[in-house]
Amino acid sequence: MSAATSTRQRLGRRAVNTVAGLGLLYVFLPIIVIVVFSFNDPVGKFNIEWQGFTLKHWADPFAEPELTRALWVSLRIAAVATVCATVLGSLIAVSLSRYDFRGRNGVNLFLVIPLTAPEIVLGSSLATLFIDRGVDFGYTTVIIAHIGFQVSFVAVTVRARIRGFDWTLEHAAMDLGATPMRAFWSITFPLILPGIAAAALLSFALSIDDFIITFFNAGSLLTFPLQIFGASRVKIPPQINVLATMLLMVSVSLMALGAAFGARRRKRHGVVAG
Amino acid sequence: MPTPMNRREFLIRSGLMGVGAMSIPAILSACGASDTASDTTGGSPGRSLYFENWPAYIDEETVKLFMAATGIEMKYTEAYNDNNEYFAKVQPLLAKGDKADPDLIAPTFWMASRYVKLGWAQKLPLDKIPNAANLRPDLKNPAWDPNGEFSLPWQTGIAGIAYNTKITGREIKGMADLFAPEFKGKIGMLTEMRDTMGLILMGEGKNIETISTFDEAAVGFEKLEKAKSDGQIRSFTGNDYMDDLNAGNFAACVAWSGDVVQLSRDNPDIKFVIPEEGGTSWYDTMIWLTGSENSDAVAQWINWCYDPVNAARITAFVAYMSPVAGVKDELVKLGGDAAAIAESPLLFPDEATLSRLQTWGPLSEDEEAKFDEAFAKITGA
Amino acid sequence: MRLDHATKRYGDFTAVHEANFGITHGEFFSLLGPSGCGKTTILKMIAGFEQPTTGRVLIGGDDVSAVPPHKRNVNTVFQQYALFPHMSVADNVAFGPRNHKIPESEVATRVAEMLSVVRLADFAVRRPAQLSGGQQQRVALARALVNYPSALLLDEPLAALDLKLREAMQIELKRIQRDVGIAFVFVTHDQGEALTMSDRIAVMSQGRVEQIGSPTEIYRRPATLFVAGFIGSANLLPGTVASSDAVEVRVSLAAGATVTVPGSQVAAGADVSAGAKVTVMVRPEQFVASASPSHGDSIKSSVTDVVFQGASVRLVARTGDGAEVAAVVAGDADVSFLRPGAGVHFGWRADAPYVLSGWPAVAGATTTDVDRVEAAL
Amino acid sequence: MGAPPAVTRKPDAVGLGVMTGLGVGMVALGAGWVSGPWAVLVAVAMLTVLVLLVWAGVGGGLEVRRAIAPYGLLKPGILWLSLFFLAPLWTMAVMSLSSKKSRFDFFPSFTWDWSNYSRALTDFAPQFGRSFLYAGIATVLTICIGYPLAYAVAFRGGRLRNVLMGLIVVPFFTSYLIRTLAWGNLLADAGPVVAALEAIRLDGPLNWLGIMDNGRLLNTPTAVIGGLTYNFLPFMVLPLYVSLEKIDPRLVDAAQDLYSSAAGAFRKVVLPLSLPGVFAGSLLVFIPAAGDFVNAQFLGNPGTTMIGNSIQDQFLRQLNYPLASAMSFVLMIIISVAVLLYSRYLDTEDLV
Repeated sequence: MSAATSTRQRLGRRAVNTVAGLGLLYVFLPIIVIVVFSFNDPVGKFNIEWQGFTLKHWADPFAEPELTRALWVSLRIAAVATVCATVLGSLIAVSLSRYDFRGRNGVNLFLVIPLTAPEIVLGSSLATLFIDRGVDFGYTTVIIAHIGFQVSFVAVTVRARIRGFDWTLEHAAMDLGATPMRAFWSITFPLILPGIAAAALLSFALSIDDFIITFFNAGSLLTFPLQIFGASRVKIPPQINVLATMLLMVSVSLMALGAAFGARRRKRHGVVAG
Repeated sequence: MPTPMNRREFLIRSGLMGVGAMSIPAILSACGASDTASDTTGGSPGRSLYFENWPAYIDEETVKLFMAATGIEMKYTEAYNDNNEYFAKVQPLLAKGDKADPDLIAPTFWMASRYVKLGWAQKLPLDKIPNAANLRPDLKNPAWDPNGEFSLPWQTGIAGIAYNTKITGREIKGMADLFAPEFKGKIGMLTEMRDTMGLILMGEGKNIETISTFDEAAVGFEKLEKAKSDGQIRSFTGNDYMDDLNAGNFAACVAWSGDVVQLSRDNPDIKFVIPEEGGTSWYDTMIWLTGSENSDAVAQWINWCYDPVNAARITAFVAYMSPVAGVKDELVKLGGDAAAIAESPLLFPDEATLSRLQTWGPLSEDEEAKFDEAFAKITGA
Repeated sequence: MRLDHATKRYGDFTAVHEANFGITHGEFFSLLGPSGCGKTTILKMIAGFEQPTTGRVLIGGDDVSAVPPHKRNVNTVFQQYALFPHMSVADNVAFGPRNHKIPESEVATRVAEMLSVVRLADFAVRRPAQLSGGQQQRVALARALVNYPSALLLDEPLAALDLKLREAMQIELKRIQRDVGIAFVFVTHDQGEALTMSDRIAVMSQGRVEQIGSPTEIYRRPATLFVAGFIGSANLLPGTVASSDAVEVRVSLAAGATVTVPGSQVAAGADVSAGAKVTVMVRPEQFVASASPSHGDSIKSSVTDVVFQGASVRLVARTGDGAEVAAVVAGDADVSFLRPGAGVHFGWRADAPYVLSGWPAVAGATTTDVDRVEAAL
Repeated sequence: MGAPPAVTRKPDAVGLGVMTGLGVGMVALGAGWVSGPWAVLVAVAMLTVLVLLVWAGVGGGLEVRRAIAPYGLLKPGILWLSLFFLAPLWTMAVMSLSSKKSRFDFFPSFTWDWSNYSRALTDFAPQFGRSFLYAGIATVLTICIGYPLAYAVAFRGGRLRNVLMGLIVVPFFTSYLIRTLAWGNLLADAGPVVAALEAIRLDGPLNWLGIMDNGRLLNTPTAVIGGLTYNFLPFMVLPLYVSLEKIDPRLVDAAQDLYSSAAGAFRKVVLPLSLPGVFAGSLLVFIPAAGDFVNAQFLGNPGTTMIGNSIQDQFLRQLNYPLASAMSFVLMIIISVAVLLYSRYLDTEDLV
């Protein structure tokens, strides 16, 4: 290789890295703002201009009762919806990846359509149904709406994760005297669990953060994003930044935990089923 | 390859799923109603109260003092952000004849008149509200509630122009300044149609108290449309104009008096002015929604708020005009900042100022629809 | 254990057609055939993963056709072993006994015992991924055998191993089978493996069992052209029966010679009436090569290739009708006259040729690896 | 043994039929095709079918049970989607052809009122246009930003790949609205971005290019597109990373060994192999971006409203359900057609 090309290559490599570094900065810019302003000591209603450093919002992150209540609402909705959607979605994923049956492609398509419909369409159509059927908006409708978009998401994610799962393991278990139930719970389930857990975590995050679909189906119920939306028109307490930063830290540690667990698992099992 | 299941397992699986699936519609229709209701305050009727109000529209003390004084369990939330949006939230329930979550809400007068017209408001238990007599005489018996039995105002205010002297570098006097080319892209308008259009129309020399058809107002809409397409207007906002004003994104905007009084306490650069051409006056008013049975609590609450002492405490915080007579004296008694407020011409305008204010007259359903539609088209939504 | 006219159909496709045979206790029985011939389906019917569409599966005289796998007293060693990756070796082996609710103390004894049988006592706490292929294979064996099954089903268990290991494991498997004394049903597409280990072999093709017999039987007296070609290497020379009687059959070969075959060397049921299309099979090691026509029958051809293989020399030649034939001669024989292009005459002992019905798709030598077949016999 | 046999079994047809039937029944109940006693009848019929299915599963042999099993697992999820995805679409279609008797008629009646569609397509043509334009530009921008990111992580990340990928994704675990609001703060007239651009004297050229408007960024199309780009970036980076990570780096070596330049190796080897990721990412960015209204609301001006703002306004403020439904429907149809055309290039399984 000539010196010229190697220099050019090095330059090219550096260019890619620089662009990627700038990309990373871009990704983090607003996050830095959010975190920094959680330490701001604003005068008056708005947490926009930097006024001075304080830890007081961190000392009392739940000082805004409406915000805290909305966060609880969101957490509860996300928990219930995620559990339901994970069960429904995982069953679909298992069925799709384990069996070959008539209509499989149809089901695949059916699963993808909700993912390719814009949220506003999902939200408004579901709201139309509820209004048309005279169902009152509230917890139930929001949970139903969330399960709706989560099911497809979980099914597709889990299906991707268990693609290539060795279903002979279940045969082996039954061959060794395990009932189909036991074969599933003692062999298949622990092995596909990481995939399911990852999908569940992601769909939990989707649910907590969902705004558009929830906006149409919440009625007077206020979830965390809806509360923020309301607050954005009046006053944004620094606690929003604190809670957002806390959510961020929780998800980061969950991810780190997941990564560490995954690494240990890979080391111990070699074969990764999930 | 497929794996067989045993019979028991098959039974359990199919059965559960079948039953589960079948019962969804039942659950769907059954729990909808009960579930939202569970979110409201419990307790026996009459001893609990749910008031949904605009944000930052009360001091924190009043609700606590009220609960302590009466033993009524009160839920006070601030999710009333926008008249139209809130109407959309409760209408599916009220249109069906069901009860909405709150007992009391505080819509702006024109929206309150819609609730009354639709039959979604109950007559207030005025016999149990002796303090109703403290209502400012100029607010008594509005055209849409001639007997004053459906509504008692919460606060009243003025829509005018707020500006940030740091950006404008000069004083703003009237509506013409909002359309000045030097502020291109730095002007805010309110999504509240009556305030934005009211000021513009008054700027065009119209009397909004007498406007009853869209055609009479068309000139104002043209003016707004032109300003929008010229890029003069930066955005249409709700209460969040304060945010933009404070941050310097707006040089000037249509604004509500109380907000600006509050805001200028923290940021002296922010000023409020009633345009030379005149400003609009408006009021938000408490109405009691149908289906609510807490008549006692509603009466006690309104009575509490119409006590000048309590009203003065609220005024000291929100800085709007109180509908309650005698508040000025109570403010003076409170001393300090409150006493200073008592001197503010925005809270206690003199006759000359009052004469420059106009309030929108009633619009028929069809005409109102035309106004709303034209306005929505301009705001771009 | 018996398959009683068991047929398995998937839609229009018949995977197994009327399988009808028994396997006796303590026997090493192989199902041999190319992939897709239905041998694995037979194994699955015995294990219980598939149900025969018609016919029955009998174990110990009972009809178990509809009994699910976890209630059958047979165990399987899967192709890729199917070891549970999240369990230790010991837990893998203990999985079966635990399912049968055997007391934990006895499970421990049994597992230890079985691990020592497969010489993996030191690896009990490891995970399958930490073992080599051969070790994994032995875990799979132990995991199946620890249940004391009445028969062990092995689905191509050696396919994943490299050649050296495979040969070692063949011996190991045979040893274990002798030790435990139960029937092994062994599925393979590798004829060398089948010939090495089996007591009996069922050769299958396209869902049908072509022949069942001992390794020598199916090598020496294949029932069909398929078996002849599939097992070992053979020179399949198409011809027409010139005449036949009780003593011998005379066949005129397409390659241009007439062969006399003793009546005892005719496949059972083959049509040898005059004019019938038949194939004469001669194994490469049965050819005797010489520079000039010897006494007795022989075919003339010209040498195309001479491959020295140490113990033997492999000779490839082309006959007059263009068919390629192969011969194997001893490595120390004088082969100096065999130069590519030289003429050569292949003769044989009178009882060597063997007559089968029909004509092969391709005349001449089948391309199976000769040495391994020889070693097996 | 791993791969399912490529043959179909007869009882499949029964399972498929039963499931389709139940799904249709669900939609019927949900969308209100049937009501009153008929609804009860449909429910009873569905229940009967389920009982029969269970009975067949118990009575039938291994084969029947096995053929039914996959549908058994699918049933709950599919029924859920039938009820809460298909039925709403149907209701919305009906609503979009309904009309209101008066302004406050909250239960519009079905009248084949196509005027909703003509209004949606004429009055809101600019919003539709902007939605697709902004979403399109945002998609291209996410590729421009996301590709180098995913590439750097996949090929230069080494053992830190997962950590780096986590770093890229983590910011998106904070609330969508808060992130968008934070962009509002960053882009404000007196904010750091404008100040920085002015400091390096880029504001002039950017004004000239129309990227900045009179020295402003906030409340311009640039801010809206920037917000869309930012918020949907992970949907581009993840599929891109997945497809790039699968590429064996030795292929690049091989290409260079065969006299390709580094750029040539990228263009002829890496790029084509990563195209499925680009396709999948484009869909995942374009679709939600086209329907979004948050960015236009927080970062835009009255001239940058997108169709999502209009639908939301008509539905939640003007209470014009028929018009809002017609607009939603048009949006969905346009996007579905686009997706169908686009999906010729990729397998549905590649989507996530």
